[in-house]
Amino acid sequence: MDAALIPEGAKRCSFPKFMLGIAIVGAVLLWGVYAMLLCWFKGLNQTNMNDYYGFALWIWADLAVIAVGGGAFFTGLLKYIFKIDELKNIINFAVIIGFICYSSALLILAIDIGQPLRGWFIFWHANVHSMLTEVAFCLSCYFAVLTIEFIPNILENRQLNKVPFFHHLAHNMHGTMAIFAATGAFLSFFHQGSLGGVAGVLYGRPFAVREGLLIWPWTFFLFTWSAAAFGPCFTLLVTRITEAVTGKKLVKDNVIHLLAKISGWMIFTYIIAKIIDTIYWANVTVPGLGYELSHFYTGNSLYGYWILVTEIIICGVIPGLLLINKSTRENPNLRLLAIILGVIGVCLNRWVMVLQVMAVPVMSFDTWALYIPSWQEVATTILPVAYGIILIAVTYRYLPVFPQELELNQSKAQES
Amino acid sequence: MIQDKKAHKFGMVIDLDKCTGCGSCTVSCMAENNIPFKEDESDKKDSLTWMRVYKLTNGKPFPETQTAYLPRPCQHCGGKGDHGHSPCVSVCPATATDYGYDTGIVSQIYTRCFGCRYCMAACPYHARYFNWWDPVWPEGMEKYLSPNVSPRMRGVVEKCSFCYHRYQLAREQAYFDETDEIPEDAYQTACTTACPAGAIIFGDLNNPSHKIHQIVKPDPHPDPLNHDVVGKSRNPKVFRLLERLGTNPKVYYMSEREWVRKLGDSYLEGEWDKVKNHHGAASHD
Amino acid sequence: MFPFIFEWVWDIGHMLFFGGFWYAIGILGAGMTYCIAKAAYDTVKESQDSRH
Amino acid sequence: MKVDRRSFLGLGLGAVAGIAISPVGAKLTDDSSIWTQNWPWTPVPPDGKITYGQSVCTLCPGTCGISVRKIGGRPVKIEGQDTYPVNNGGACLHGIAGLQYLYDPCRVKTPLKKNNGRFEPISWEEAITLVAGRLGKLRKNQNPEALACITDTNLGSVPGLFSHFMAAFGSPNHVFMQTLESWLTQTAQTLHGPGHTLGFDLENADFILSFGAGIIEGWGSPVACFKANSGRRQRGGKLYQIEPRLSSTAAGADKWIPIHPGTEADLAMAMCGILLQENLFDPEFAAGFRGGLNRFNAMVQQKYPVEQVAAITGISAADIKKTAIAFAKAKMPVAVPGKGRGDGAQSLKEFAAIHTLNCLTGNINKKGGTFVKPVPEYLAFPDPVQDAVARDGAAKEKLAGSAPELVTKIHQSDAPVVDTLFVYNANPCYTLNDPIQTSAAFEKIPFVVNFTAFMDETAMASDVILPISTFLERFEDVPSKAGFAGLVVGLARPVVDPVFDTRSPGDVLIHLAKTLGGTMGESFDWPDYKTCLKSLVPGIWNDLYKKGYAVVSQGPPAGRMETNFAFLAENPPTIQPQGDADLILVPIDNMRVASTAPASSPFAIKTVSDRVIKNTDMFVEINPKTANGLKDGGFVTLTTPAGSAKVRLNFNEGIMPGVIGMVKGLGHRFDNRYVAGKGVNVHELISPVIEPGSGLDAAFGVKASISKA
Amino acid sequence: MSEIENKTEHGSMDGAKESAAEDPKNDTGLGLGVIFFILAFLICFLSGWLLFPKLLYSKHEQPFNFDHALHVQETGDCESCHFLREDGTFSGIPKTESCLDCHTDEPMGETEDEAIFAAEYVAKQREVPWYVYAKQPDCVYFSHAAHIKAAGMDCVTCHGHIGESTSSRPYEENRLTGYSRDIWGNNIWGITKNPWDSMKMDDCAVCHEEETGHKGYCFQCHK
Repeated sequence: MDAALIPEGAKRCSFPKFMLGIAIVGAVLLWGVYAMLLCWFKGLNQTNMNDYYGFALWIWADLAVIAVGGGAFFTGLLKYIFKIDELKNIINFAVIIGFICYSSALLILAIDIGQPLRGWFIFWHANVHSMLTEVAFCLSCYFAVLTIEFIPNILENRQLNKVPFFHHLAHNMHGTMAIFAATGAFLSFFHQGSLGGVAGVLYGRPFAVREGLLIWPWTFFLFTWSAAAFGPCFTLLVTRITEAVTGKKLVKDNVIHLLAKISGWMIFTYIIAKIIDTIYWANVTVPGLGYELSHFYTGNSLYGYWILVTEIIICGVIPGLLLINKSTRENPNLRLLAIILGVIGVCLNRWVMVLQVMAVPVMSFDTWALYIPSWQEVATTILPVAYGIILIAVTYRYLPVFPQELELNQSKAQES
Repeated sequence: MIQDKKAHKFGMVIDLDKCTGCGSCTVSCMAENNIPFKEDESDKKDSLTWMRVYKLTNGKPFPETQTAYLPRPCQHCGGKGDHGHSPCVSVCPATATDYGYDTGIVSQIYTRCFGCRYCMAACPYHARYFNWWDPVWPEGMEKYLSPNVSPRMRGVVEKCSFCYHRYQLAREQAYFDETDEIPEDAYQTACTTACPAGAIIFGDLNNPSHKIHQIVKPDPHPDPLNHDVVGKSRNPKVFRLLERLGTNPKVYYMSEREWVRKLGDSYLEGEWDKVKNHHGAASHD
Repeated sequence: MFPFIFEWVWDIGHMLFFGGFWYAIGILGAGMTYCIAKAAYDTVKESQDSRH
Repeated sequence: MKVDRRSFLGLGLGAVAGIAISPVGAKLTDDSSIWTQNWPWTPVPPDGKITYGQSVCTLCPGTCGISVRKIGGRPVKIEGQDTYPVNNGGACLHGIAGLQYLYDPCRVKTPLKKNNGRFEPISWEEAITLVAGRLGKLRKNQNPEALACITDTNLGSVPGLFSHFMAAFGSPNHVFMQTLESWLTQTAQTLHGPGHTLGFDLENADFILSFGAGIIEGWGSPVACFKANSGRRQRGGKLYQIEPRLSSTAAGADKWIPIHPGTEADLAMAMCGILLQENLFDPEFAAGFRGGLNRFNAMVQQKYPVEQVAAITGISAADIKKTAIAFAKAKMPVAVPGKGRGDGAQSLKEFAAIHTLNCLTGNINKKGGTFVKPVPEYLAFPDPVQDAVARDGAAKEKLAGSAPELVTKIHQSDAPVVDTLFVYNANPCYTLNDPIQTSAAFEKIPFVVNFTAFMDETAMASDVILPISTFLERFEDVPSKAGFAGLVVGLARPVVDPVFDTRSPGDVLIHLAKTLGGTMGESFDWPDYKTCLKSLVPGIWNDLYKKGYAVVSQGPPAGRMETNFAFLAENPPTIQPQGDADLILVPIDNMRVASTAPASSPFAIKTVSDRVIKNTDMFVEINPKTANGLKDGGFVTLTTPAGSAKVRLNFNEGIMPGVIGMVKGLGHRFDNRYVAGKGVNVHELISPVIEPGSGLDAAFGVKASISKA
Repeated sequence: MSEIENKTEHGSMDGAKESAAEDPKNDTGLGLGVIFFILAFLICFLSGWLLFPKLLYSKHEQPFNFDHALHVQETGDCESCHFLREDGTFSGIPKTESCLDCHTDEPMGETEDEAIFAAEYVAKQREVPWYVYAKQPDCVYFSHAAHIKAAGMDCVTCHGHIGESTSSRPYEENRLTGYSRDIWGNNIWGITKNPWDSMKMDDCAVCHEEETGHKGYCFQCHK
């Protein structure tokens, strides 16, 4: 039925089967959209946020998708600036994942603010001293970059590519992509960092506050670093899932191994920095303000030392080591374990830096603020996931996302 | 010149020994500033009260228990080094809140705020409140609303303004009388005038003739141990909340009771005994 | 965002921040303009070539 | 030429491009954001000229002067009146929230008549005719005493007009709610003879021995007490607070002495014994002791030995002695009775024993002491004109001495003892102990006429509601009361025209009397209430009208005072809490909750702690030691002989083990979603116990048990 | 060259061939498309600039005509009617009561407008619901005293020559925002020739910066 749109030579499931899948995920999407509309029309009272807990579940999701979406800029940086050419085989997919993550992030931000119609004030009346301003500017600019990076891939659709102008446009954009990628890397560095800065500059919140360099607290650099480190993990994870769902090998192992290795070293170096940061914070920053470390991890039913150990050791040091070591990296199961742990680790880090910050009491007579999200929040947080699945399904079906797909599957067909 | 020649620094000192926790300040504030109310206000984390009264306890068992009340308006922080970079002001992405260098008051534009709530996250005092709901009054009750304070719409953050509209009115009077002086009693916040126990004193910390200046005796020099902290009180009974974070609030508290003063900040074990009698004090003058 | 807006101040912070911003916007804008123009040129050229 | 896809594409692109380079996009983006700044459903208060109106708050017996800020004639804010001699600036939260009462959704907006259990609006003419018809029949049947009347107090011209009405009508059955003032009057009458009441010069006293009086929790005239308390700290005066719970007063006191609830009288008796034994009483003042001081002394030494009282009260004998001696040796000591706000259920024995301490020190009618002063008599009511029916009726025996006694009588008797009941400014179906029984008693009364501004529990149990104006809409003289040292009469004045179709209660009574005609009309020969008031206060009207208040007496009353020990020497029995459970439930007075009529405002309810009310659940305070494995915040069933309620526990180290504290003034059952339906009315768990000596309800608490719900 | 690019190169050849084959039909379609494009562009462009501003504002006539020039002539100045109160607040539009200080002749009705005033407002004891051209939104705090007394400004500086008008022009209100068109929108280009052409925050800021050296803090002009 839609055969004319499918990349030449590629095998895809039947159209009804495809539509059935889309419909199922679409239902989830609609549920999310309904919740989103509730939040827009009735206001944020639809959530369980409160004056103590002004940031909530979806802000965590926002930070997490941006972190894992960091694979796009980092892979782009490696491919176009550092000219690691093997990565061309995964760059399209990394860009699509990044596009999904960033468009979701912007959508979440649009839902999150109390006055969506005034959202543009953040640009118009910008306060350049606010980390959030930096986030908003760089985030939207970088989203533009991702769109630019995504366009050639769309134009490579069999039908679109027949239009000469589109064909030439795609070609020319490929040619200039290094400039866009460089700009994207520049923007990403700042917005990933400023997201870290968002928490780090809160000097009224001893749990979040960090010292730093010039106007940027250390979390600024840690966030950029961690996004670069764990972003590729997420790209690899989604690639693995896509391979599992489609039942095809889509990217050659050498590419996977290369990206995993780079990710591993990034994680490893990041986690050393994170450990130093944590030790300094726990032994110098916090006691200087009159708090003991135990203040932040005891006296409540959720946040214990476990979260610190899980984030840093289990989901930081372990995946780092697994990916650095050649034998474990090239073992598919251990590699999968490592990238899953890595993705959990970075998401957990974002959780800690947003939600635990809100939960910790600061005044001596305050109490822990724990928080259970409402269904509207859960639905709007799942919305991007459903949207991402649909977009991946559609792009995979109609666009030549994986350059090695034909080759890998032809040979497989020949072998069998 | 339209601007006042000398910068004010309006502040407040609250005598926690006089405070009875009666709630007059809270209600006076709500009535003065058109603060709405809902059917259920028992979720205190979702209840708009610019002036909130916290209950403190010394944590000891019966019959050694002691309690006190601590009213908490917006602290109108001067920020690190008292340069005006209050925790909330510096983070607002849309410049919807700023620091008035002429008054020391953290001011804001509700109609500019687009509700990102970053300022609420930044404020360790929970002094900022979000309008989760449309403000709705029972039919006819909106007739008592004051035109001097604009009712806020759903989706924006609000907080105590030190009754800035009263300052505006006092200034109008001064303009009319063609004088530069605003007498101490011409500008007082609604909570101050309401307090039946006389526990709240409001005035200009920069003006040595004002009562607050005489009680607080603010140290004009930075704390030698922490240069971010400016304006520490030289009165050993006076303290500020979370002083060590460097937020430099303009709301001071006063108590004879040591355990109350200790609750003003966090201290490591044994630290309090070293600092309790060491008050920014002796360092200068 | 623009110099005619209330909040704009000609200080180092604004110059760095918006300098970076307009620089990025400039590159993206110029890059895209180039690509589109070049694509249009190529298309026209190609169709002319094919006719000849 | 064929219109195809590309034509439409051209059309669309053209439209988009055309709009894009027109101002539409930018303008709409801007305008839509401005729209969010001016949402039509967010009110915009109109501006105008700022003026101030002065009045007196009548929400509680505190009688504070208030200043009402108006903008364009619209009242927008109530504040304390700086020059008013009771509060001298400052106001309590209830007064400041006064405008919420003006526009309360529960205001009765027009006269109402109950028809088959539902209220229908009627006109004022219909309402007056209806009530007059009923009353006319009573008089025609020579049965005027079947009209009874409950008012909050007996002070002031409006309760006075009700008394006047009752007298002219021919009924002796005008009874009052239990206020601090009524207990103080009873006490003064018992110890010093009729026509007296007590005032406390807390402003100057240097040692306040409070037997649970919530000096900073609404006792007496709250703002005056707050000020006195603040002043005390500056003067270096001492406050010893004796009560089972660390109230705010106790927390701010120099010493908190926890005591077993209900044993305050025993403690006071023991302290009297110590003072007498140690010869620490004032010999000069003792010259005026009558009625058996020796008998009293012998009785207390025998019945209230310190060791025994120490066991009863839970206070060590040493502490009792030390406190008594410190009290007696102070220069200006004052012992203050009246637990909590001092209203509701108290005990005459307790009041008398505590006041005897004052008498023994001799710090009576001196600066910084207790004032035994005449009951305010500034009103010059003419004698009512009575016909034969009225004379006969008025001479009949009074059914009851107080509102709770009347209600208990009605409840207990099968025959209808009261045919018609007037209720003014009181909510007995909520504030009396066992309000369910009170409502049942009201059901038995064929015709209840309620003069009220609000549709409260009692209004709902009434047959005709005559909506009255609030203190912001009408004139009324407001005498200071409730232990206030001097006598200041204030004038409540209309600061705004009545918001609804309401009238001044005085006007309604005059209208009603005139409709009844005959001697009733003659007794109420005033054109309106304002004229009536002016004629009742000839001496002070000018002050009232010009200044807004008149200071009738200030400083200590003159003259020697005799003290009669006859009542206490008999050692009247102490009322014991009913029931036989292990724990004892006591009501707590919380400043932020109004416990009588009218109910709290939405603002006041908003300030109530989430450890008192959460959602609609009521918390009770309990010492963790008493909890017996139950959890903080957990639900329990609280059971007393009067009933049971599902409540949540609030662990409080500041309450004596074995005691359960429940805040008074919640659990309203009328239709106001901001105020009512929250928590439990503690009175529903306590049954009234009429104290033989006073005729008042003395059930201060009740035995209770808790079990996991 | 990468595999992708190879492939796209290849693909483009197909495309070029196909489009060439459809040439004749394409041309008419494209021609019509261009015409439609131009047509739609012009309509939308012109309505955006000309029609849209008209649609955006609703016009209201004042309750009756008010002759400022005549009143100024009679009273001599603006302050007789628009004065500062003793407390420094600004009285704004006079209340009916103030009008009756001068309009004492009985019966009133020398002019048609006075007759309306007498019959509709004086007799019924109502205030005239004037539309205020210079009405600022509720969030704005404006001190006339600061500008008149402290800065010594006159009325004309901001309000223009309204005192010379003999008739009340219709009040125009933005349907979406409720703003008076005088606050912002008299010129869709945003060009202002006179101070009274626009009274948005930026307009205030220009003068404030010149006169006081600072644009001001939020609460200086907001409430």
